[in-house]
Amino acid sequence: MTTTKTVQPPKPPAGGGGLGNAAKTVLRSRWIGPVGLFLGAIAPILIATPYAMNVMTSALIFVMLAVGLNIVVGQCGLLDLGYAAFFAVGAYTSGILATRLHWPLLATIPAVIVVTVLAGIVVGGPTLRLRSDYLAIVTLGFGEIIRVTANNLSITGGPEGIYGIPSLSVAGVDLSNSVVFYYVVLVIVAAAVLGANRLIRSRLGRAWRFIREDEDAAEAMGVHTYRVKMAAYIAGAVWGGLAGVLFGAQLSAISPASFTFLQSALVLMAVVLGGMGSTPGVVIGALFVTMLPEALRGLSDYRYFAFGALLIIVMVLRPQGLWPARTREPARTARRSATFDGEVRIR
Amino acid sequence: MLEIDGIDVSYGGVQALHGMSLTVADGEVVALLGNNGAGKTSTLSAVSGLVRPAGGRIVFDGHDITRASPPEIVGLGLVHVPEGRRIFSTLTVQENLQMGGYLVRDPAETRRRIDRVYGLLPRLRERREQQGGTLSGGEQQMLAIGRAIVAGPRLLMLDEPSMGLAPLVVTAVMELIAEINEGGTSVLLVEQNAKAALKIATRGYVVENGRCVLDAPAAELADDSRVVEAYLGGV
Amino acid sequence: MSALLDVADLHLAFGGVKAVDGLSFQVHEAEIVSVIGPNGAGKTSAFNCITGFYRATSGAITIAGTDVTRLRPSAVAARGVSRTFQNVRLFGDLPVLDNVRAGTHLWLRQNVFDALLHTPRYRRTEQVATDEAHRWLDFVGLRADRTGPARALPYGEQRRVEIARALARHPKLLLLDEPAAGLNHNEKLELLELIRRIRDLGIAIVLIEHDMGLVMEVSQRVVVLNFGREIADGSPEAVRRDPAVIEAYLGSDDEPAAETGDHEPATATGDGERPTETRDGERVAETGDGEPSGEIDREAGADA
Amino acid sequence: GCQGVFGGSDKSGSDGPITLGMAAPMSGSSSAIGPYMKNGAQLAIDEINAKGGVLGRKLKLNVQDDACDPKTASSAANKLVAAGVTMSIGGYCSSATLPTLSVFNKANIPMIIPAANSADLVSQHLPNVFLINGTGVQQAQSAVSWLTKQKATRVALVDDSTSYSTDITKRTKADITKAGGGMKTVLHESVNAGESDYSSNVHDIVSARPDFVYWTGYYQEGGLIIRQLRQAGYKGKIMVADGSVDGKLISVAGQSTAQGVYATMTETPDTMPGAGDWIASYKKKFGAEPGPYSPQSYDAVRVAAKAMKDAKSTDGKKIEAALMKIDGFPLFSGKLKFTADHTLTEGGFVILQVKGTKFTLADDLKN
Amino acid sequence: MTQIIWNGLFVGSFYALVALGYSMVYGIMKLLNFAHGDLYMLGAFIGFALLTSFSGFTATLSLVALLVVLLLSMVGTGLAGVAIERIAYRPLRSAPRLSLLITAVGASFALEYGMRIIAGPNPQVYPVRLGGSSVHVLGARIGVAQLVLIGVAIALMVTLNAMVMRSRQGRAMRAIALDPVAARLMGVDVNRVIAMAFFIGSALAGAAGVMAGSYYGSINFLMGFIIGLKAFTAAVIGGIGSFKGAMLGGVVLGLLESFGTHFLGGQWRDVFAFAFLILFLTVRPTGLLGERVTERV
Ligand SMILES: Nc1ncnc2c1ncn2[C@@H]1O[C@H](COP(=O)(O)OP(=O)(O)OP(=O)(O)O)[C@@H](O)[C@H]1O
Ligand SMILES: Nc1ncnc2c1ncn2[C@@H]1O[C@H](COP(=O)(O)OP(=O)(O)OP(=O)(O)O)[C@@H](O)[C@H]1O
Ligand SMILES: CC(C)C[C@H](N)C(=O)O
Ligand SMILES: [Mg+2]
Ligand SMILES: [Mg+2]
Repeated sequence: MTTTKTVQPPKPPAGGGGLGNAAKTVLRSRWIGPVGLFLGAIAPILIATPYAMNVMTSALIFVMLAVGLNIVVGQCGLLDLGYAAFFAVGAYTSGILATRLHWPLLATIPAVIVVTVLAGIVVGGPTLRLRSDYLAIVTLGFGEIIRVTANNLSITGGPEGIYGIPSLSVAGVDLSNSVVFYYVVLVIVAAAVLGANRLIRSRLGRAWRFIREDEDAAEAMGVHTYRVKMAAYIAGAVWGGLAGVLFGAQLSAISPASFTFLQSALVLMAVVLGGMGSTPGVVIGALFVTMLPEALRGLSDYRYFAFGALLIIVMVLRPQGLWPARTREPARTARRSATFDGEVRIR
Repeated sequence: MLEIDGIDVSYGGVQALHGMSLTVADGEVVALLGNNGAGKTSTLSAVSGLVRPAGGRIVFDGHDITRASPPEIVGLGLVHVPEGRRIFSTLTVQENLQMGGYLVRDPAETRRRIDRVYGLLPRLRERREQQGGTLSGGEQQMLAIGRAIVAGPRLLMLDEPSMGLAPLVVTAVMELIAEINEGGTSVLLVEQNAKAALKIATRGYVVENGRCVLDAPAAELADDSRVVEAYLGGV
Repeated sequence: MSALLDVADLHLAFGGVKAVDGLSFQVHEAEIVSVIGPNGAGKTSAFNCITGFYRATSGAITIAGTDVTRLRPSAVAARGVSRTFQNVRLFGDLPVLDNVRAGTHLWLRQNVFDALLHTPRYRRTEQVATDEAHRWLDFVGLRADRTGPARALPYGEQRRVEIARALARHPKLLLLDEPAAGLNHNEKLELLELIRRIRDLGIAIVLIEHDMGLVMEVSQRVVVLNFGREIADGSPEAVRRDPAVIEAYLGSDDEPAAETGDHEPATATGDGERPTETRDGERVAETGDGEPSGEIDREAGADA
Repeated sequence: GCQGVFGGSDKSGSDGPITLGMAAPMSGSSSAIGPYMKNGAQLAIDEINAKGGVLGRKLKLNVQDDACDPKTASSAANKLVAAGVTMSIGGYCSSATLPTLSVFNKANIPMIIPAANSADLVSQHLPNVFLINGTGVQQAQSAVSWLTKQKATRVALVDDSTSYSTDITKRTKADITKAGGGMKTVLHESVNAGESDYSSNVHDIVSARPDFVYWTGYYQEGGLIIRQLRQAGYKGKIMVADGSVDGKLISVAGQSTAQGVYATMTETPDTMPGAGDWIASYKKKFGAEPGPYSPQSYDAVRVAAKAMKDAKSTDGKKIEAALMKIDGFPLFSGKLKFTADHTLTEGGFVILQVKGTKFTLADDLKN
Repeated sequence: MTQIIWNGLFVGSFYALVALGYSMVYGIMKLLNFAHGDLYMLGAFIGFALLTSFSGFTATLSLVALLVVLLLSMVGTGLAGVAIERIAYRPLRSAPRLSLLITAVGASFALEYGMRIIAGPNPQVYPVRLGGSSVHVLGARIGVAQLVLIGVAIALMVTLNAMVMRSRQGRAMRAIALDPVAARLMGVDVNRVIAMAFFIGSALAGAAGVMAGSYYGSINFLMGFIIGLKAFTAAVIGGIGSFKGAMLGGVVLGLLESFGTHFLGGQWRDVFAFAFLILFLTVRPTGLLGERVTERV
């Protein structure tokens, strides 16, 4: 988005580091999604304590957030420091409908989508014309505005927030058992990851990346950059909002304390640490950012110190993220069609 | 004055220079010709310290500068006008020129040199308060050269200075280079516009695949059939 | 026959600098028109006005009968205009194929549901985009790897990709800003041939170029700018002999090497007259004091 | 034991130690409190173990950081459940404690919450949730009765936007309106915790010309606000709520500035005649003064032990039943008896006042 | 009213001091240095350590001694800033910008919780308290200590501005921000200039920390978090990267908060300040004094 491009150093060849070649091919191929899902599915068989389930469920919800933010930041290149705002909007919308109007949680989802789309438009509308760092502060500001507002309104329960949110249930069957809930979340998040990935690999997704790479050139090719950015923003908002619904269902209580700037920063961290723009990357990043502090619980006082130090170490060792986006297109999508004739036509 | 002795340069996995060697003697204008990707820019970058050669040696004026940093090299009087001009886009023309004099301790001297540049390139004087990035392509090229002059080089390396210049200005720039050279500065000139380059050069090299394949006085090169065919057009 | 592109009395000022100052010219279908002129004459600025990147201070730009003067760049592109940039502006980190697929953005019909559900239409359109990318990369003769990032290509290849991207837009009018800069002799010859093939597809081309060999060889008409104003408009031969053009731009030259594609450097002009010194005082205007009045306009009609 | 894929917690066997779980803030802005709570509980456990433990088994403490953040608290609670704790004796921040309720409830683990005291904690009427800290309702009542006694007329209420703090200010405001009698709330101001400069808030307070300022946040900000109030020339009385009762309040405000400041607080060893021994043994053990909620956490352990003893079991349901039956068990805050809501019958709030470097008893509000 | 303005100005001068360093680091590396607020905290603690270890003096502590402590703390914090740059940022100089942002967050955690390990979670009380008499000007109560602090802040900022802006260093910084490679080709030792920017920026934050400690009296390991956000906001209001803008932005933010508190109440203060910021930026997208970048195509 700037005209002064600094020289990019040669990028390290993207690859899974020490992985064997066979493993690499699997990981690079279309099997990566199913393999990940399979691992997620067998996890409870290996370890099923409520604690493990809880941590993994939180991690999955965080994955959904990270995948949503990845659209905004990783794909479209818009720095958003207030992503927790959409998370909050989703969680509160469904929480309020579920507790005040006693809607089943699933029934709140359409309402959540509508509200988050609106929120995306409201936030994006006036601000998407700003350059990236100004956009960053504005999004941060919106994040704070949402949080402070939730803290001061009575409909949102003030600082106590909303509690007693019912867990997910389908046709009267309660899904609140931690393992069952985990599977439900796994399915939803897997769908969300798949959906995001499909958007990314579509015409719209390409347009997002064009904007990230060079806004002017994108405009010149006919990409209405403002609308396309807005679409990224809205997609991010919807993903964040839906993650909020799951979050409310998991914790049964939500309060402004969950939607702080730190939360936004952590989601961003997941995206960058994993590898901006890379779907498997941000999934791993999200797992890393949620699981690591849990893994470090044993260090008690040194926990967050170690967390900070590890962040620095990981970033220094892998500046492009744990699993960077590939810059090479797979042969599968680069293939010409069987009937390709090579003839040029202008319609 | 400058001696490049068998340097290798790689970017990641790609090796761009394979034992590149060349020399520039005091007072010479040496032209470096070669196809796209032959390694001309890489050679200049290695000399000015932007990339570090994996092997070989670069000696400037008796100093081994193979591992020296760009500021040290500039300090020795070896100045590089890079490919793509690299103007500081939001600094004004004047400030860009002042940056050229960064290592000149004496402000009065800097001012004098800037005045000289304005004398040589009056268009820049007209634009002295304009942001560098908003100059037209050709104006930026002039600024890039002007900026290097302010540094007071003893050896000036220019990477495709005629790119994007109007015919008249190409002439002017080439004259300017000749003029600078007459003032005692040696020049190492990378050019696609071989004809123009060979006109002012004393000697030339042809680079292919990261090494020099031909080294001759400029006049000879201009007549060499291989050069004519590849760089000057086959007629 | 009405013109495909009609630029009428275009003005663009930045503070005191009149980058474009009353420019008028027309381009007809399948015509190759070159725009030449000294550095800073306003050629690129004129392109930027036409394509919506700068908002003209005054004047009108019409494409195939519709006024595009105030449209944002994407809207101008939607009217059938495609361009390249003076400094290559590729999507550096994206695969070459994706770069060219950008050209298909405007005419590929695909919506969010197609993408989410991978409908047959999604599959079809994606294949069309890929085929189209290959088609144009073949057309421009790209030899290099198409799946790697565009940034990794040699400069000359990048220029080709940029042209392929512009062509995949299926434009009626293609604007090329110094496509030959930085190319070597052989590449220029290939470029010359490429430009002709593009014209043969029925696409009109406006070419900014300093390489007189190329310009004289390929153009049907040459428009010469100086100080933002047109000083000549005519056939290559006529323009080459025009004293005003020689004075301002070409220099009192022996003979431009027309067919080599390499411009002949002018012999040293004895009196040392350089174009920069021929500016009339009136235009040596103060700059930088005020904000540019010709606002760079990237938001025009944004929320349409 | 192997309880299959969908199995619950792996409770410690019937002869190993009984584990008590505590979720408390060890990181984040409330992280100063966690160690105090942990030490208080540890002290009680050691005392009980020295006397032979409970049901012939030793007690053990498992503390998990909840960072005062709902999500972290939820995983802390789950971690405790997974570790097989028999009872929970933690909970400092109400908003972080709320999501842990259902976690413990599902695992059939009784909770004795030593600090967190929002009424929301018990409004769901979960059978396993018990509060042994006075609630906001009780504290507000005590505050208003003291205000009345002091013949306050213009009261300014200041909170820090946290649930605990706004709960007290809101209830106090309501009670003041109810009390009437020439007393009114002239200002209800919220500040942002974690800052240093409260001069804008202070300016608003002073401009409202109150004769009594009641601060319901924590001691860090409390100390700063008291100081800045006095600097701005406020001459009236100041009272703080229990979250501010800590020696640091006095040192941050400055000893001379803090003199005479009142506090609503449950009785603690500091202020109780004859509790010096307790403080001494705490100091001996941890080499530091007890802090906020050390006594409450100490009491929580004792109540837990008592309930298990009474129930003669570590089964959650039986312990809950035993808890409801406790009557008159001595806590620092008074005799324990739970209401039907599982809160203290007697809030045990008294009024303290800063004298020298200490909070001392000013009025027990008994009459 | 004058009191409200004065309060705003006073807080604003702290914001300005911190924002200045923030903007400086941003200006040169385009890095939103989230650890910057924690350097303010670090400065406060270094000052605290110095004052308590010289506690013999504190009884008779003169303003001069306090100034010495201030300077030492500035040096200490400055060096810490340089060290952080060396360890956590320099290796990532050519990495995507956001990677740097994440290491900055990492550095912030490490500083905060490192300090918590060293100094404990409880607030510490400064051994020295500035306070004392105040004067009344136009109805506002103005502390003498406040005047002194503002004086020091202004002196520091003016010195810095002179150092950076007048000399070629300022130009070098802008050049590095625009194109580090070209800057090196001009002979700029990029590492040194960046280290200098970090030193000065961190030292200013450290100075603000010591001043806050000795004026407000209480410091804790998380005290840098909020002021870091404020400084970021202030730097943006002023036009990020612009030194004068940062100072102005700090003061403007201080005033905004002061008025916001007064008219809407403390709980809505931040909503007011941010809403204003957003509206303002939609009108002036590069802040008060930000560079109007006219982009060429
Ligand atoms: N940053 C880089 N990363 C990877 N490869 C590079 C990089 N820079 C140059 N190369 C490769 O090194 C080789 C030599 O490039 P170089 O730029 O030196 O050529 P050149 O002769 O200057 O060409 P041109 O005429 O196009 O400027 C080329 O194959 C090029 O692709
Ligand atoms: N944003 C801007 N602000 C101020 N002046 C500008 C701006 N953009 C262009 N100019 C000026 O307008 C004039 C025309 O520039 P333009 O880029 O159109 O020239 P050009 O004809 O393309 O030249 P070249 O052949 O060198 O590329 C130049 O003098 C340039 O300095
Ligand atoms: C003072 C504390 C007992 C209040 C507690 N932090 C709560 O949120 O309920
Ligand atoms: Mg080159
Ligand atoms: Mg141009």
